Amino acid sequence: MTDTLAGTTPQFVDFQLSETLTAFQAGCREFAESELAPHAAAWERNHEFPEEAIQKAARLGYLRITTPVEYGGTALGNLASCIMLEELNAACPAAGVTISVHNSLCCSLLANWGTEEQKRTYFPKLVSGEWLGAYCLSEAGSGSDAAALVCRARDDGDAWVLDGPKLWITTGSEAGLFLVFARTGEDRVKGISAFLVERGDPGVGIGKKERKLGLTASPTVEILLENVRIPKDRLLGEVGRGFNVALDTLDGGRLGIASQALGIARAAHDLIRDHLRTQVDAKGRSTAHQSAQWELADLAADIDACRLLTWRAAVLRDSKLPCGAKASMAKLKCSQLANRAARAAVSILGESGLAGPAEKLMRDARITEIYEGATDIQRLVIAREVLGG
Amino acid sequence: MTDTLAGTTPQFVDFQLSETLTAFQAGCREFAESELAPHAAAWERNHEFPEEAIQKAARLGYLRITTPVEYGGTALGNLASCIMLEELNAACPAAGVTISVHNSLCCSLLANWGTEEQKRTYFPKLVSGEWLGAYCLSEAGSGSDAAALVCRARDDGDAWVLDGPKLWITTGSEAGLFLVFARTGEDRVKGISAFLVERGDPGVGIGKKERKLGLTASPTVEILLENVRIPKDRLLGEVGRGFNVALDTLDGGRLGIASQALGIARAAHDLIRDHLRTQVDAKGRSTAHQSAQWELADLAADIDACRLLTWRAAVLRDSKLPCGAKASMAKLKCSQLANRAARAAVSILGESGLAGPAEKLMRDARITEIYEGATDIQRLVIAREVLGG
Amino acid sequence: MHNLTLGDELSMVQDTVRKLVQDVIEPAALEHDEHRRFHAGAFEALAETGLFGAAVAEDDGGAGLGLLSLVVACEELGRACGSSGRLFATQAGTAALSLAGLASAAEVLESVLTGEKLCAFVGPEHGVCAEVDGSGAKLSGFARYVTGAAEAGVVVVAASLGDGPVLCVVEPAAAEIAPQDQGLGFRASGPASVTLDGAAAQILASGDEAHAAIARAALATDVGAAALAAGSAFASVDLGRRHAGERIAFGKPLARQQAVGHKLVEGMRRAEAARQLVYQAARVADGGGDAARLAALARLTAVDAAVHAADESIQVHGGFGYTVEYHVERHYRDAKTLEVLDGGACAARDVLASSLGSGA
Amino acid sequence: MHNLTLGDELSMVQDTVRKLVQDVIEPAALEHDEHRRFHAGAFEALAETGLFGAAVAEDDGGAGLGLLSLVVACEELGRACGSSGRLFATQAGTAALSLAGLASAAEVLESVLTGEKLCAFVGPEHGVCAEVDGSGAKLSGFARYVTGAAEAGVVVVAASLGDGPVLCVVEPAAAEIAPQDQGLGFRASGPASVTLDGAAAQILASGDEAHAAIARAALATDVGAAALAAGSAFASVDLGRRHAGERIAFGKPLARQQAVGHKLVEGMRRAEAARQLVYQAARVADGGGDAARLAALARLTAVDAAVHAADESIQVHGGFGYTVEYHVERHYRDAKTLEVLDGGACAARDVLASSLGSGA
Repeated sequence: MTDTLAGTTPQFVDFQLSETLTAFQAGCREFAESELAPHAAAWERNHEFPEEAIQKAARLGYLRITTPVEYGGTALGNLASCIMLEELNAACPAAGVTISVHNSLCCSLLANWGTEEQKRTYFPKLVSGEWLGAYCLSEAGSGSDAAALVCRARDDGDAWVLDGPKLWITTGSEAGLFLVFARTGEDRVKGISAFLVERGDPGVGIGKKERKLGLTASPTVEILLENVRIPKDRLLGEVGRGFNVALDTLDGGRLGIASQALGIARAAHDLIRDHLRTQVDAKGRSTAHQSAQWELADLAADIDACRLLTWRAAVLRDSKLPCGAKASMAKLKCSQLANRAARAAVSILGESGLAGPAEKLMRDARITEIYEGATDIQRLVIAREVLGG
Repeated sequence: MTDTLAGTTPQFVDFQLSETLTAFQAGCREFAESELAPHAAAWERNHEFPEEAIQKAARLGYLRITTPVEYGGTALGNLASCIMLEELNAACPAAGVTISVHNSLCCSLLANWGTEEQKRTYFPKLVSGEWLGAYCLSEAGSGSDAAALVCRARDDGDAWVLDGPKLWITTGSEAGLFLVFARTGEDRVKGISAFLVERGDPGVGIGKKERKLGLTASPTVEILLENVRIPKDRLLGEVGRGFNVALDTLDGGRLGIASQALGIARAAHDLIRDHLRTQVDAKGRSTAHQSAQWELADLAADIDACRLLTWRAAVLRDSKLPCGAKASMAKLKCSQLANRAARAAVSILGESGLAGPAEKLMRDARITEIYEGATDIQRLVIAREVLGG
Repeated sequence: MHNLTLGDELSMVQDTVRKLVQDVIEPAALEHDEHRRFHAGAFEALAETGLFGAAVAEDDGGAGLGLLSLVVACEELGRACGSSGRLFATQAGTAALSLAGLASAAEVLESVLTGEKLCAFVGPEHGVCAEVDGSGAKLSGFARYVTGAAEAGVVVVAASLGDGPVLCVVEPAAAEIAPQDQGLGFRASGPASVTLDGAAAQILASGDEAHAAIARAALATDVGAAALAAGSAFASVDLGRRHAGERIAFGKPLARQQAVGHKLVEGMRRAEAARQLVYQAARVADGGGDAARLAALARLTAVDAAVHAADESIQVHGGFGYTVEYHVERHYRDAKTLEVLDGGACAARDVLASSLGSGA
Repeated sequence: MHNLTLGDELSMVQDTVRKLVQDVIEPAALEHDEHRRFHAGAFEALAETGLFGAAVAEDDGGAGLGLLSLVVACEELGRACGSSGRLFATQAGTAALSLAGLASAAEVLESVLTGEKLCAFVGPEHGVCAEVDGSGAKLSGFARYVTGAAEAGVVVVAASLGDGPVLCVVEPAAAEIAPQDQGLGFRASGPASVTLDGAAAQILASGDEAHAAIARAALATDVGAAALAAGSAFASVDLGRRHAGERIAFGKPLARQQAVGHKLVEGMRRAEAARQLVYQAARVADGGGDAARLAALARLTAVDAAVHAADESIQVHGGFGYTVEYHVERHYRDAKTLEVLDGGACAARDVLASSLGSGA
């Protein structure tokens, strides 16, 4: 599992995963079914972060999948990451998003933009799971329109001083390292820079915790930055390049959420399938409603189609080919599918779907159309590519 | 182009077509754009069968793609066939369905079930395009429920005598060879046998021609069989195995229509794209409605997803792996998409879409959800596979 | 059930149209559509009933039965023949109601109400421009797929003159009218493109009066289209239900397949929703209220319902549905055409979005 | 606009509920829902208004305002708080109307109309079986997610006795009632499972009388649910519109993005269609007609509208929509719950499909 899959041997030949990836997939599924699935409902009910499970995931290498081998990572690449995230999210989307953010938003940015010293400092903590990563871009006034952010970073000689709250920070209350985007100039885009902020830096605080429809075991919090004074070498990339740093996460983040959505859709499909399998007559013939069977068939087809879309974008990214619009296609279709599938599960399971795994899937699924670029943003990306504008 | 692609070297590696197939695709597109697209509207308006274009297609080898090399075919396989059919159908669905029926319903059955003598007799005529093939299964009382057919084949010593009309026969009025399914016994399924009937056999007549919503350049006719006396060696396969013969066409036929639908969807997408590209302001920025751009983005994503579904099933079939449910997924999703895309083109092109290529696409697309197994039949196949029933 | 709420006069309208549909319109609908031949017989028969004036106030020479009468008639026509229905909706709705009440339009109105002249209407969405020319105007612009234009005896045009609207009337001879006989739907309604290249026109109304006349036309157009589409949706469901009840597959009637039943129920649900919306729009308008928003919602709902119901009914029919003899393919084409005409659904949504907040 | 068709009495009902919503229900809706706490204050306040008897005939101790009054009240409640609305619809609709007119139910009815007792209703879809036991009956069966059951003072059960229906009343103590506090929606309505294991019951009606009572309950249930859902759909659109008008992204209010406007228009279109259907169902029923089909169509339409409008409103809200403070996530959960309760949408479609042909 420590060999680098990306860009060397084919990962996907004639619609079959390579043997290595097939084995990796089985391992992820086993972990998800034994360590996540049995507890996910309780974590959700108690709004409890699955810390121990995340540590177990770290020991299996799931927190180092996008990190280069020289910094302790496995560098398995994007396809492997998508495979892993589908499995984890089918069992527990809260754990899934924690790991996705850690890998695709935090570790991959450090790998791509960090200095050698920054990498030597932070990767050991990140790959081991000692520290989790968080990504602090959004603010109260800037969601889809990320460049509208107002959090300030003031150059104070030997230090940067960061000031202004960040909103909707996934894993914010549990993270050790924060990638913070702040304004170092007035230009809407070129006035943004990226910084590495530690949980222990004076002035860093945890603000309001969001009360959410779902994903309640994944804390989403406000990160308060009140005159946080950090050394100059905590700048990630160059001054004014923060927006480029942020853009660099887009494809990976979208593939992560596409895979999360795929996991949720598959879990909903499996719930429906298992429910309908119990409906048989004395001769073993299915007595399931045709309408429910048709819905199941539609979902099965869509899940396969969405998985192929997702894996295609991941393989392109592994091959260092442009994949922006294709990652958006995956995110767009998977997130819509997750919601449809989860709603269908509630409908088909009926009153027993109102209090059980189906309704949790429905609540968890809803965020996949919102974060990492809302649905209309994905459409914008795709339309631009198609229209060549 | 005479080498057999299927089952030897990989056709699809890391989401890229092999070089051979990429070149083949380009050739098909060139033919479609130069020989079909410029005439398709006129053929449609005049209800004129594109005979000359089909003959040109034959000269390029498009009528021998599923036929084994030893009988003059190119045996390029299912993936190549799907690629070809997408291109042809994007330009002219009437020509596309003619070629799809010829290859996947007629030639492939002869290859799989014919005797050596039957193959030596008919393939020379079929691969050259001298004779086109037609497939005579449906009757007035049997559509989706094919086993309900009543056309009779009576054993009359040295001959079979076929009696009873066949309905909805694609290319029926233009074909030289008919694969006819007729009843040789009372058993609903085991009482059916398959026969090779020639256009010139006494008693074979062309009945009513259907007046259709679309695909008017592809004649759909009734084939009258009135005491058609044929030699005993015209039986295809064994007596009572006719339903198995018919089932053998399912996957190939469905992939053919999936590819047809994909071609129609792509044509609709391209119409919308080209229409929106004309809508720019003085600075070259798109002024196209957001709603139209979003629709275009959704279609682009769905077309890619549907193509991957279709190609996956084709590759499985080329590898002789079971692909029934996966071919159904492709047929189900592609045919729905073709209709959605064509309707969207009419909506977005507005009043100029009411009389032009958009409205033709909408009319042509509608049949793809009906023939080669209606949408609900595809769902049935998929649901059975998922439920394991 | 619906008749509970129809009074005697509207019931008479309904009976009259039903009889006409049965005797004259439905038997010839398929043939005219297939051969893209103008359904003159339907227009003449409709003229004879006097219903072109049903919705027009008595003071203006009509029967004063309000928009509800247009809804009742159009729903029945929409069940049987979109082309005749669209011609009727244009003549008795759009044209008649835009002209009614305009002093200078009395003569044109009379020829419309009697059916002496078939009136084509070029709506404001086509952006025709007017210039003053002596006591009249010159019109310039281009409109596609104008209902009845190929057979029109008179053309009414909603144009703009500077910043303001004007309603004009043009002799067909002054315009360049090119029949569009290769179109998707309403093939028996004489659709044609209308090119106005400085065509001489009479101004019937300008300023506020034109604004009001064009608003009346828009309302009547939406209400008529919604009622036609609702009727078409019900017809598609009925055709599908009949077929599904008779056709045997896998040993039982198709109707007993749950998926088939649910398709028909969904069609009926949408059709019924559309019907209730268009009736409410007409009731509100007839009561003096502003019904533009409800009429636009009704039209969107009804057209979606009609396209959806025809699409599903084709599917229920299987291969039969793809052939002309089973009528549903015609409903499919006509319904989709109605989505595009008169500016189209997207523009309607834009207008509704800009006025969000005024409703509910 | 809609008030045009409401008379004085119904307007009073609307005003009363609006005031209550504003003063008591809406301010506490979020908190009760979030903590899954029964909204007792809402129930008591509703009881005080006397509206539990609004739809009941005067002879039976009600106000005689018909199902329209239920529609008016439920639409208002549905805008603000699904849990209170569902409690109201059960008490004033399902329970009160099933009991009204049954001689042996007078006492129970009075406790329902005054609100002295909260009434839970176990519908026929749960398949509870009755056995005669002396002058009463014993009931056996199981029902999930019964509205108000956790707080019920009385439980009315539609059961079957042999081949026929019976309507029974059970003391809560005779049943095993387990609060379901981990469910999707209506979290402040006291949902609970009800296990009847030979529970002693009083028979209120049997035979034709029970059949009629259960049909009244079903009609009221559908009409109440449809009105709640229509109200919820309008609320989701309103919340989305407000947010889109205020939230700036890419330099302009979200509302000026065409896609956002169209989402809201589509929500409004569906909500309006649902409203017209449910009003028509109530009007037909109040006029003595058979409104079961229209009510079922109204419910399907309204519930779809509510789920859709909430879903799109969440999307318009972006990340805010995923948090409880913006209310739309609650509408999303409550609306979906309404789709599943009372037998569910699939069963409703089955019933409509089997009766295709009786309508239209």
